[in-house]
This record gives sequence, C-alpha cells and structure tokens, in this order.
Amino acid sequence: MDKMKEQVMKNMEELGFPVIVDEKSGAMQWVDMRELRLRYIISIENIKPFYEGLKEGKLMGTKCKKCGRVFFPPQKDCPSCLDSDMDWVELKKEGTLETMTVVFVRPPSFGQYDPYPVAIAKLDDGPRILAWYNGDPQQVKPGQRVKVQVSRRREGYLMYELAPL
Amino acid sequence: MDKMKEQVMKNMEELGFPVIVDEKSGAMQWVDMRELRLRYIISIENIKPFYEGLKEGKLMGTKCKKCGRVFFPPQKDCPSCLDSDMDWVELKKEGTLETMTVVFVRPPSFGQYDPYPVAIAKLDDGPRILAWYNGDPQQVKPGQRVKVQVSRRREGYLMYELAPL
Amino acid sequence: MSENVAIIGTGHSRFGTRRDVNIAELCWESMKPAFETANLEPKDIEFFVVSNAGMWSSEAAVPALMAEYADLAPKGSMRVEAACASGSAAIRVGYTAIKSGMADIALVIGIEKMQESPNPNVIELIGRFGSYFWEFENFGLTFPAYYALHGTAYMMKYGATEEDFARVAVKNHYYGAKNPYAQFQKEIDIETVMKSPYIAWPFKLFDCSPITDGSACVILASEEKVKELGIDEKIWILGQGVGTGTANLSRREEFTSLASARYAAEQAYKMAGIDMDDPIKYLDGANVHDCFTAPEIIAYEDLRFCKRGEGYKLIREEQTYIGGKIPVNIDGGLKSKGHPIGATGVSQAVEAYKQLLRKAEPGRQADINKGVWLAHNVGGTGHYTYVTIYGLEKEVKG
Amino acid sequence: MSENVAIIGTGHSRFGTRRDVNIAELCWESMKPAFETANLEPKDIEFFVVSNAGMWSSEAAVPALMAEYADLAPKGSMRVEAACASGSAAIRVGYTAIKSGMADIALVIGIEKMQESPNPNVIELIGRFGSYFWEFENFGLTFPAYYALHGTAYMMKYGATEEDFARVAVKNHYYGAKNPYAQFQKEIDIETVMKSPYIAWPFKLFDCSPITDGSACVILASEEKVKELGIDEKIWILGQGVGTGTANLSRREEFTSLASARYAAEQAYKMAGIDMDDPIKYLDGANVHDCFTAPEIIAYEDLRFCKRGEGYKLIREEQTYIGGKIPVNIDGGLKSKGHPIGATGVSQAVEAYKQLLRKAEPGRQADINKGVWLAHNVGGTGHYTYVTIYGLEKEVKG
Ligand SMILES: [Zn+2]
Ligand SMILES: [Zn+2]
Repeated sequence: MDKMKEQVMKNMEELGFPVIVDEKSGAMQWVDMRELRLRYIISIENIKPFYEGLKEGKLMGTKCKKCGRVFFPPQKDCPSCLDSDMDWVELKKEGTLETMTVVFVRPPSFGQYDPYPVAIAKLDDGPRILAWYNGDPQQVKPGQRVKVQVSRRREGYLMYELAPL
Repeated sequence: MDKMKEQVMKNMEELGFPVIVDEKSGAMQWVDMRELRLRYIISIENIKPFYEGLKEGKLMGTKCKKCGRVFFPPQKDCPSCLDSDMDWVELKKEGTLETMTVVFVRPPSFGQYDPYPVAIAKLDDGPRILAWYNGDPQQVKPGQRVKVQVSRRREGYLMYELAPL
Repeated sequence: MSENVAIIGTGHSRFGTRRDVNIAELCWESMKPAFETANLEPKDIEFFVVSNAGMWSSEAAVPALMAEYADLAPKGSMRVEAACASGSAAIRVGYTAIKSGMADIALVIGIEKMQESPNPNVIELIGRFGSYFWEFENFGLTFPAYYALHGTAYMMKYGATEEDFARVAVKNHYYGAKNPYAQFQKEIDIETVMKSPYIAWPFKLFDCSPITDGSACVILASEEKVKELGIDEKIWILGQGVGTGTANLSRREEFTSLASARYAAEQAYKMAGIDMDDPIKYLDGANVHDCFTAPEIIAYEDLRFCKRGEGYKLIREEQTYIGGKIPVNIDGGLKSKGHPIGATGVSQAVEAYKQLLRKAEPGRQADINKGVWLAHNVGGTGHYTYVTIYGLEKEVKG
Repeated sequence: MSENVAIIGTGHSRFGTRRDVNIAELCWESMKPAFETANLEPKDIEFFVVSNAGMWSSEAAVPALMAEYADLAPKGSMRVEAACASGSAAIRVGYTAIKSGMADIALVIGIEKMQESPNPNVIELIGRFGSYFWEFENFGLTFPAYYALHGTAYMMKYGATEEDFARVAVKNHYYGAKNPYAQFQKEIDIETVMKSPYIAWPFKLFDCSPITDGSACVILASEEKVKELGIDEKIWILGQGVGTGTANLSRREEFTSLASARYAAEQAYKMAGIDMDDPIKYLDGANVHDCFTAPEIIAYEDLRFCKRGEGYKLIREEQTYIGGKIPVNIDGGLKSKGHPIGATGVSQAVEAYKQLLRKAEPGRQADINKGVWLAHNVGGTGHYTYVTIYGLEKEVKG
C-alpha cells in the first residue's frame, strides 16, 4: 500500500492525476482520494449484566420468565412470548466441542494475531457458544470436553474463550 | 474522537471492556475495535483520453459513431445502438449556469476545504456539467454565463471547474 | 395468486437517537406491535423483507439477525435497498410476493441505526449515494447539497423564497409535536428556521431532516388470508409506481422537478384508478418525502396536487395542513419525525394505516372521507421514487 | 398476472480481475448480449433489479448508475442483497414482479466489482457477513472459517477426508478450463489442492473460490409477452424456494448441513412438482454453491441428490461429472468460474439457459433429456439459501 501511495503521488505530479497503472493488465486506475474510516458504536445497554458477569468469570444468558427459554447470546426479548421480562442466569461453563477451524488468513483488523483456532461447543446447559480455542487444535478429538474461561485480549479487554477440560 | 478513544482506553482498564457511557442517555456503548478503512481503486482505462484532454485544458466527451449521440460524462458504450464504437470529441467550454449551492457542512474527506460552491451548467454543446464554482456565489444571476477551466486541487491533481465568463 | 393485498398489522419504534437499543432490539420494538395488531406470531410469517441501507451500522446480515432474534428462521428473506426509498421497495417485494402467490403472509421491516457511526461519517456516506466517481469524489457533494441544487433552481424559476421553504418545516414540526414517535416533538417558527446555520445554501439546519435511528414494520396478507383470519382492521395496497433517475444530476433535464417521481406517480394513479388531473379529489391526505423542505414543495407538483410552479403557494396558504386542500406529513414528516433511511417508507405505510383507521394521535388525525392515503418516498435525489396508494376499501371511489 | 415467467435473454461478462472496466462498463458487458439474445432494446424493459453486495466498490447507487448508462431511466428499480445469494434474490423480485402483473418484461443484473478494494479489505468485509457483534468483532471469523467449521464437522461425523474436498476443486477446475468466461481456465489435480497453503483449516487456497469481478444479466418475460414476441429460445422458472438461517452459527443445531438450504429445496421441489425423494430423476444437472469445496458436498445432501453423510461418496465416485448420476457445476462453479458475489446467482441462471438450450461450450454440455436444471445459491454461511428450478417446458415431466 505504501508503494502504491508513493506511485500515486508521483503520477499526480507527472500525469496530473492520482492514478496508477495496474501492473498485470496495464489498465489505468484512479486511486480514490476519499478514504472512509468506519468504526461502529454499538449499544450494549440491555446486556450490561453479561459484561458484569464476564468480569467475574461468569457466563450469563437471559431466560424468559414466562416460558423459561434460555438465550445465548443473551436477548432482551422473547419471540416465543412476545414478551421482554427476562431473568439473567449463569450458564454452566462446561460443554462438548462440536467443530473447529484455524483461521490462517486473517482480516486486517486481526492482523496483530497469529493464526487463531476457533471452536463451537455445546454447553451442558443447552446453548452453543463460538469462541477462540485456547489449546492445541491437533490434539482435539471428537467429543472433546471443554470449559469456558475468561482471558485478557492483546487489545486490552476481557473476553471468553474455550479451553480443553 | 480523541476524547472518546481516551475514555475507551480508561474503561478497558477499569471495567474490562472497550465501552463508553453515552453522555446524554447514560446508555452503555461498545466501541468497535475493528476499524475499517475503505479507499477504492477505480478503472479509468476506457476514459483515458478524457484525462489526457483535461491535462491540456480540454473537456472531452464521447460520441457514438453510429448515431452521433454525445456523452458527458464520457461513456464507453452507446445504449441507443448497443454499440461501443466511439469517437472522442472536444466540448466547447462555455455554457449557462442553471443552479448552484454552497456546501457548508462538508464530508470529512473534504474537511481540508472551506465551504465550496457547486454549480450545474448547461454547455452550449448540449451536455450539462456539475463542478465547483470558482467565483462569488452572491454575484450569480439567472442566465449567468460560465466557462469550464482546469485548476490544480489542494490534493495535488488537476480537475475541471466552472467560473463566471 | 391473490387479487388484493392488505396491511393487517403495523408497528413503529420511537424515532430518534436510540443508544438504548441495538439493531435487533430496535427492530423488535416495531415487530412486536405488528404481530400484536395482526394477532399473529412469528411462525405465521411465510416470507420477510428487510429494508436497510446499512453502511453506517455494524450488522450486514440484518435478515439473518432477525431470523434468529425473532424466530423467523427458516423462512425466506432478503434485504432490499433503494437509498431513502428502501422501505417502499421492501413493501413492493412483500406485495408482489403475495400477489404472485409465493406467500400469503409477509412481513416487511424497515430499520436504520445510523448513529452506530459518528455524524460526520454519516454525512460522508449519504453524500456517496449519487454518482460516486463524477460528483462525489471530486466535488464533495452532500445529500443536502444535491437537493439544494434543486431548491435553488426552484427559487430562481418560480420566485419562491427561503421563507416558503421554512413554512414546510414549521408545518411538519407543528404535527411532529403531536406524534409521540417523532424525533423532534417541538414546534418551531419561521424565525427558528431562518436563523439556523447554513448546511448547504439555501438550506439551513432546520430545512434538513435529522440523522435518526428507528424501525417500522408492516405485516401484509392476501385477500384470502384476510378473510380466513377475519381481520377487521386493515388497509389495502391499491397501487404503486416506481421510477429511477440518473446517477449524475448533470444527466438530468431539469432541477425543479424529479422525473422519477412524476413517472412513479403516473403509474400509481393509473393502477389505483385515480384521475391524474385531479388526484386530490381522491385522497384524504399524503406523506411526501420531505428529507428537506424544498422537496416537499416539489413533491406537491410531481404528485399533481397543484400545477408546476405553484407548490410554494400551497404551503404559503397552509393548504397542506389539516383542513386545507390536502393534509401532508401530519405525522411530522421526515423533517420532524426523523428519517431512519431504511425505515422511512415503512413508517409512511404505518401512518397510512393509522390515518385511514382513525388511530392517529389527537390533533393530527385527518378527516377520512374518501378512505385513500398516498405515500411518496424518494431515494437519493430522485434516484429512486416510489409512490404507493393505500385504501380502506379495495377500490377507490369514482 | 402471468401464469408463467420465462428467461428470454441472457448475458455474461468475463469473470476475473477486471481492471480494464469500471462498474457500469462491466454491467454493460452482460446487459448487451442479454438485450441481443432477447431481441429487445433498453426501452422495452419495464422494471429492473440490481443484485449487488457492494461495500468493496465505489458506486452505491448501481440501479441509478445503470438507469443512466443503459438508458433504463425512468423505469423503476431497486437493489437487492442476500449476501452471496443476492443474484437469486434479484431473480425472485423480477419473477414476482411479472407473476404479480406489475411488469411484463423485467431485467435482472448481478454485478460485483470486488477488486475496487485491496484483497485484505475484501477478506475483512466478507467476514462481517455473519453475526458482526458476537462472532466477528471478538473472534475475527472469516468467510472461509465459517464454512471450515462445517467442513470439520462433516469430516468428523462421516469420515470424509481433505482429499474428498479436493476432488470437488479438481472437477470444477476441469470444467472451468472449458468455460471461456471463467476466472481460472486451468485444470488442477488433487496434489495442487493438498499442497496449497491453509486459508482456514481444513480449507486450503484451492478449496476456496476466488475474489472476482463480474456481471451476469437475464431478461424475464411473462407468458403473454413470450407469445407476443414469438420467442423461441427461452427457459421457464418452474419453482423457487428460499430459506434463512440464524446470524450466529452458535444458534444452529448442526454443522453438517444448512437448514436454510433444506428448507429452500423442499419449497422449490414442491412448487416445481419434483418428487423430493428422488429429485435426480427429474434433473439434467445442477449448479450448487461451491464457494468452498466442502459446501458442494453438503449441497448434494441438502438437495437430496444422495442421503445425508453420503455426499463425499458422490464426488469420490465422480458421479457429479457429465455422464455420472447428475452433473454439477460444469461451468466451473464458483470455485473456478469465480464468485462475484452479486452476479453469482444470475450467472447460475445464465448457465441453466445455456445448458437447457444446448448452448454450452464443447466438453461441458450436459445431456439434456429431462429439460430441467437446478440452481442452489447460498448467501453467507447458510444465512440465506435460494433454490431455483428452470425448465425447457412449463412443467416437469412426471
Ligand atoms: Zn418466552
Ligand atoms: Zn449510438
């Protein structure tokens, strides 16, 4: 990218425009001068107890007071009852791994990380959970038991992860 | 924004998460850790003569060899004829202003500019053109004659603009 | 295949700055009352359409998000977008799904969470909704600026004034103050508008609709289903027209009217059996796309509520207030109710339902004599226009 | 209202890295042959639908862009999006527009110019097409990774191997090499796949469809219009089903199948009058959504070409080559032909037209005995699935 920027600056001076010639095809390209930076601000007002719990090492879901349905990720509303009267319940942090992958080619926003394993587990309480797998992917066997634990990310925040039990 | 970033860093340490409390509503917000930067690379391979012309102060359009229809902005293809056999033609750089505005609240990618007037003119050759208006918007009268001229932008590239004649 | 399609349930979230909810929760806020008014459950929905422009918000797969959150999976869905007319486009998809016989009950949800991005980013993103390469990249056009080019042309041609534009804002705030779902529930006067800072000359802050979070939802049903369910409270979709304009404003013939709107209106009137030379005779009221003040005046003309060049007189004479020739935007319009892009067209349908069924809040209920309401919803700057006619009966009265 | 809807014209751009054209020019590359094969002009189109996911490309208002570039203004339009199934969603909108009587001729254009952004940005953007907040923000899932979670589950449950997955790539490259519109016109062997670097274990580079620029276009017409125009070369849309999956993978019951695909297939078979217990009996071939290799195998099962858990045997035994039980992706599939998100579903329709009308290039023409072709188009990771059945006649043979 830096090389491209240099070429654009050079061409702007020589040719008059922010252009580059595509190396492979030889086709002329305009390089957009209007960079757009997106970074979202997302309401978690209605799932604050999830984060309060996570800070204490707990995994919290919501449970409809009317029908007893448990939601993870937690939801504010129960579509079964058209009702929003929910309890916060702690989920048991053990379960069975169902599948996994290792992300080798990462998005740029995860560029600071080495390839990371991701797994989905079915918690003994019922819900499934997707998270990074803190363990050796090579050692995973069908039926692998796992636990949910909380660790501090390189970015500086707390997040849940799966680990072999 | 910088103030927000500071608050996020502080909360990450104290609360464990990249969050801020919205000042007005008091609602808790998660601040996205995955900034996305978009900047497009746009093919101008088929309108290179437009830029070659512009560099020499000319305004070029395309003209269908079959039906004679003139396109500005220039098009590679003529939908009237389902044909792509085009001549490049120079457009007369004079016309009549039809409307204008002054952009006070600018997009961040134009933040380096003061409020800029934008006008649409009908060229004597037929096509209309939209561009910045290099003149005093207060002095514009209905029927205002204008010319197309080329100037170098603050970003460093050449672009056409409208000016009073 | 169903001869006719009705709206049998509606819901509307509070519009405004909604940092108290996330995207799914905001959708649910209007979906829940839609289910309740239709007396249906999520499992009854056969197909659903999401209207959402997105970009400024985090969740790209809103149909899948709501399939999960609202138990709509595994029913089919898609997202449709026609800039600020997305909501009406979604209604078209729901309508044709039913009319073609592909579904008997369909849900349409319009949602926008614009404030997941800071305002400057939103301004940047909306500005990109014209011709990106020729008009944005080099000239930094914004959404207010595109419409301001129309406002200026209109003033220059017909002698309308900035005060005339301001009168539209005054009317729409007057009614917005009576709408508990509106973003701004406060009356203003002409001076408030005239003294507010310029955004894109001749438009000032109070000429502009705000940046809004909100959702609106309608449930559509076939004529057979309406009978089967014994639905009392419903309105029918009598006609819809849609037109498209060029991406570049410079490729248009004029700036005092939107060609796409004239085209859409003609189609809609024709389909609904409304005389194009005097549509007001058939209508109890209308919602028109007042993303800015001047476009409301231009809409009067494109919809043939008056002759070309006379729209500003309608507002000067207060003919678009309740009691005038035709009440327009008496829910506050985009200007005062707010303009959550993807939700706006659906919100107009909800308003048609409320007005025709005499459920509007005190002080903003139109007289319903003819039983017909019009919604005019423009995407971009006339890049897309949808005009939809709603009626209490399956046909307009001659 | 039209009883039946036909595809009367098609066009297909060259797929690949297309730095030689901009978005409008790339659209035109497939629109022009669509007009020519239908023997129509732009002015004949009454309504058009654009399938485009966008984000990675500059022009947000593609319908308006093409209204201008291709003289389609002032006709109505919208953009539809269902991630990688956008093209089929657009066909649905065109189909219901005609079947409902809202139009007699509609144009559907699928377009994606992914390479207006650098590859890393595209990888980032596609990864955001699931649950942004729960699965992307914290765990950086990518599109290959979401599907890899299915591939792993499938291998664990049924004993399929990475070599089995590789066989899908080998087949699809074999046919892609015979398709002049394909991005990769080169055969590969299992070793090529096995030796390529991991993208998301167990998927390697050659298990993955590429990042592609391309467009595809179809023109739809009502039965009456087909008669009126005296159209000889056409195929009919016999049925379409659509399903939606949850945004979070963690909210699904299993990972060896896509619930949305099973649901969509059932609907499509039912509508077309195809026996769900033996659909192969009715089909001359199929295009399935092989964004990665494993999903093609899962598609065999979701579409009931074989029993659950036996899909990998179909490819092991080369039953999905021409001459086998049912030829699949003999245009190269997404894997070798390329996968320009918004164009893919429309490209599948173009392939159905070519196959059924025996216009496929030498070496990749299926035997057409039953006159029926299936297209399976998945958006996201089963977030949306569209299954469409095309036929030479208006009904399937019993
Ligand atoms: Zn419940
Ligand atoms: Zn021509």
